[in-house]
Amino acid sequence: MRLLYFAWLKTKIGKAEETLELPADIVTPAALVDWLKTRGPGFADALKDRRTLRVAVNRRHVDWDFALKPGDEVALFPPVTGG
Amino acid sequence: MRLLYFAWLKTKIGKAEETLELPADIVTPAALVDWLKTRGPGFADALKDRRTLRVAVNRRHVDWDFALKPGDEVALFPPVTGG
Amino acid sequence: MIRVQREDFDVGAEIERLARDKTTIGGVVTFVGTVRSAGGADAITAMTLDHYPGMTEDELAAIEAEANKRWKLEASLIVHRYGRLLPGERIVLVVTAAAHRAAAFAANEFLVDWLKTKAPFWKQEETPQGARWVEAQDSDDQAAKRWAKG
Amino acid sequence: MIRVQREDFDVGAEIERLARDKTTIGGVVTFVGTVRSAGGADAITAMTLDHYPGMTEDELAAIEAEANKRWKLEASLIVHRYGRLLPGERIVLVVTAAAHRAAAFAANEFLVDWLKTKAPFWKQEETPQGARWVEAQDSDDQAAKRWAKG
Repeated sequence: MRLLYFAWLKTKIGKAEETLELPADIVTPAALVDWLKTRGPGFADALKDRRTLRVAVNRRHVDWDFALKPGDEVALFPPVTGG
Repeated sequence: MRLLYFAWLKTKIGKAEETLELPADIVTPAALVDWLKTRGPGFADALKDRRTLRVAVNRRHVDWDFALKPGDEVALFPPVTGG
Repeated sequence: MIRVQREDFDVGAEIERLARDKTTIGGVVTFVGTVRSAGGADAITAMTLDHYPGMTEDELAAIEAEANKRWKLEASLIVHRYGRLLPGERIVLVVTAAAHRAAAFAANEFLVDWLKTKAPFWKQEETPQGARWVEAQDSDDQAAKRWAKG
Repeated sequence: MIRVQREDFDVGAEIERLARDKTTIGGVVTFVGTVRSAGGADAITAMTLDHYPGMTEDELAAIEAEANKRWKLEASLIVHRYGRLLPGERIVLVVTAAAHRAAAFAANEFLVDWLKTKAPFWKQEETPQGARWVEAQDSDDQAAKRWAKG
């Protein structure tokens, strides 16, 4: 699964994107975020409050209980601040 | 007194401007229009209905009973149609 | 700033000149009015704008001052052409620049509505059937009345 | 039409290209958003726009399609820049052209309000105190809500 991070998530996590094999039980963005938080202090800090985050799957905004499929592109970012 | 005509008044009257000595009793734009109407068929046609006309004195919109002074510049024109 | 001129204007250059190096500006709204021709039997082949030199400038300056009184603008510009214009040609340019976009939009629309109803211009349209002077339009008056106070 | 690009744009040339020879157009409304810097202690010395390539284009195209559904436009254009920008630099261009000015104004303001709240851009501001990511603003959300249906 391809993961993208934008804005301060990118800064805190220390990278803009990565490709990962997820455990089989990670089937929603909510579960993905909980799992990512265990990967280190940068992730834990960036993802600590889901209310400050938004998620897109395959370039479309989705809810936290959206059903993920293998090969999805998942992007995590703060609320947009516009142009 | 300098008189200016715009838009279809100019076409019907056949000139864009003229300078005239007015009779002493012409002291308002209303009286001026009544007097101009006697000067020929073009004037009579152009000025026959005052509701289709507007008047400015010295480049400011005024009412028909405005007090004219010698040396005023009086302009007659239809309601503006804008840009 | 206001200008009344026969010549065309360069939209990009006008905006650039007005807004250049003014870092207090957040949004610039521009309106360009052009000669429209619907095509068909009532197609307009040309339009001539008559105006009252001197009075036109006075009234445009007064309108611009009123807009600057009602909204906090960083810069504003009205350029209005007169003379004979063909379909597609530019007639009028209104530029309003403000720190915040809402003021720039509102002031621009106010100025354009006003120009369409109050500025001393008279339009003569040429069509295949001949030339006709345009009558003042009620819908334009309605648009201008939105802004009337009290 | 929509474009997302790092480079600056030429406002006059963009309008000209969009409206040229379209004699059904009566009014063209243009919005140019620029980097504002108030000066003083919280002066912005630079702004960087992060975005989500691909998703940004999809959303701008969807916004433009929605505007064309709500209003009868003859042409429309959105150009949005990303990357690091200095005070006074252009960020975004929105052009809407219509037979009648009211549609061009309304569609333009709709698009600009939407872009400010919904387009996937994130702003980082540089000030003498350092760099900070801008938080989503409530007033911008209110402006966008004006257009929500039902």
